[in-house]
Amino acid sequence: MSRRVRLLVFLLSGAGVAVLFTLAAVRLPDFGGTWHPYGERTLPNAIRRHTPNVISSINFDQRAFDTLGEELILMAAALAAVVILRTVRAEQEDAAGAHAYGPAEVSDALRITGYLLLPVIMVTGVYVVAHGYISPGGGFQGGVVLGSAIHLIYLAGDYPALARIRPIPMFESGEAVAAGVFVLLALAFAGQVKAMNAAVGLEVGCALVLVLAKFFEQALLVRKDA
Amino acid sequence: MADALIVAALVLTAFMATAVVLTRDPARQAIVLSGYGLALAILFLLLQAPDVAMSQTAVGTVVVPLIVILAIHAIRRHHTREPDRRGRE
Amino acid sequence: MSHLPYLVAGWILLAGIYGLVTSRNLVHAVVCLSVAQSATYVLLLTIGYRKKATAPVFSDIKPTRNVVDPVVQAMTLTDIVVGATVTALLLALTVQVAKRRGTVDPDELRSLEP
Amino acid sequence: MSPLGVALPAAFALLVAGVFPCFLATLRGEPVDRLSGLILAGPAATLVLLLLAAGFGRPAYLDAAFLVALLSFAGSLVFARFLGKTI
Repeated sequence: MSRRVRLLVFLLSGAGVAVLFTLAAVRLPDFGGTWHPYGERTLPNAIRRHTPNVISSINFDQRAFDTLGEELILMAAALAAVVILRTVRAEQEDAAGAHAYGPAEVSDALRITGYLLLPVIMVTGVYVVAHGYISPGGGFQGGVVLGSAIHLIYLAGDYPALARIRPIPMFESGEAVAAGVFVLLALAFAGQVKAMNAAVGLEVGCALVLVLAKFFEQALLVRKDA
Repeated sequence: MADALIVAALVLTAFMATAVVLTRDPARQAIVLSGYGLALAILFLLLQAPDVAMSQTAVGTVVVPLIVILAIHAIRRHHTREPDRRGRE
Repeated sequence: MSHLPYLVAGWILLAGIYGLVTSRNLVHAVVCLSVAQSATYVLLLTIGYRKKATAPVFSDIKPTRNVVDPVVQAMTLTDIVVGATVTALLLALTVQVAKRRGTVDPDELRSLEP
Repeated sequence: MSPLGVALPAAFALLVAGVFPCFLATLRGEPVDRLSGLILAGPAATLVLLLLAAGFGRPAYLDAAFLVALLSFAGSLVFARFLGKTI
């Protein structure tokens, strides 16, 4: 299909989608209206049980099975990314023996700010996970913050420093344990918001570290020229 | 006032989404994408969803740009280090 | 005003798909897909919005019934995390395509032979 | 008008006159110029979120503003690290 034909097909189908979407949108209840059937059925229960963060408790109680599915998607995607990028790495290692990671040319400004920021962001991540039950935040957000905080050490220093403080097998087992714990909690003890928050935080953080580790390998592993 | 704020944030979000799509160079697009994440975070807080705003901030400002940049780096390095076997470049 | 937010979501979706269709670079295409997905966040949250209501988080206020819909917010939370992992997975595939075929232009990837 | 009543109009003004120009700066020029717009957009967005938290009378929203303040800076570090090499 040539580019012109493809664009033509898109314009036709896009116009169709636009018309149908607009027709559907004007039939929706008004923006900001008071008719929220799902919320109205959930809220009285949440208020009766003195839940501080209704969103967390919906995610881990009412929608616990959905969240379980989501966690499994997360694990599957992380696993798939690791597998896809690993074969390539094996090829590279067969082709030549010695490898090194790309040079570290970091300006002092970057280095200092990175090192100063790292502990603050780590603590913030823990805070977001731990207080997800009470205040805005929770396992997802905190897990992402924790997972990305570790990589500041690369932004501030260089790759070997990151590799030292980030033992991959530990994160692999962390991911597996967190996923297992979460499946157990979701199937048997749904509603344990605090425990599930922690499990999700661990799972998301570990999955993120694993995926990013593979991307780092792809981007920075260079063959040493003899 | 809240309505005006929501309209402004919606227009800003739509504008940035269009800008992300129309930026063709992936490295520059990653920068615009990061800005789009910020616009979404403001919109979500205006829609009274602080949890979602935090989630969008965490994902949109660090993780996705980092993955995109690393992918671009890996692809570009591959292109320059191993000239194409079929002589395409 | 009463339906503008939904139409903005539709616009973002179409803009993302337009970028996907006209893309000359797989990385660009993946980012456009993530933009198209962000339309779902906007749509879900605007549907759950309620005027003069506040967030369903009762850490600093007394529990009240006058809050926006918490169910769609929980769904959006799930959506964002899944969207990020899908982006990561697709970019991993893109890196692999670049390795195997030496190009990331979808137009040059016609045949399926390695 | 109470001090908190000013917060929402101020947030609107900052959104239109502060955040929007920063975003415009990310749309044109070399990556370095775009990055400067992004770096400036982070604090501007943080201020908008702070004003919103005040205007809505919800201290709990400050968590979101805090996260934006920290992570937008970390995000611009990501780009700064690869500046000149990849972008």
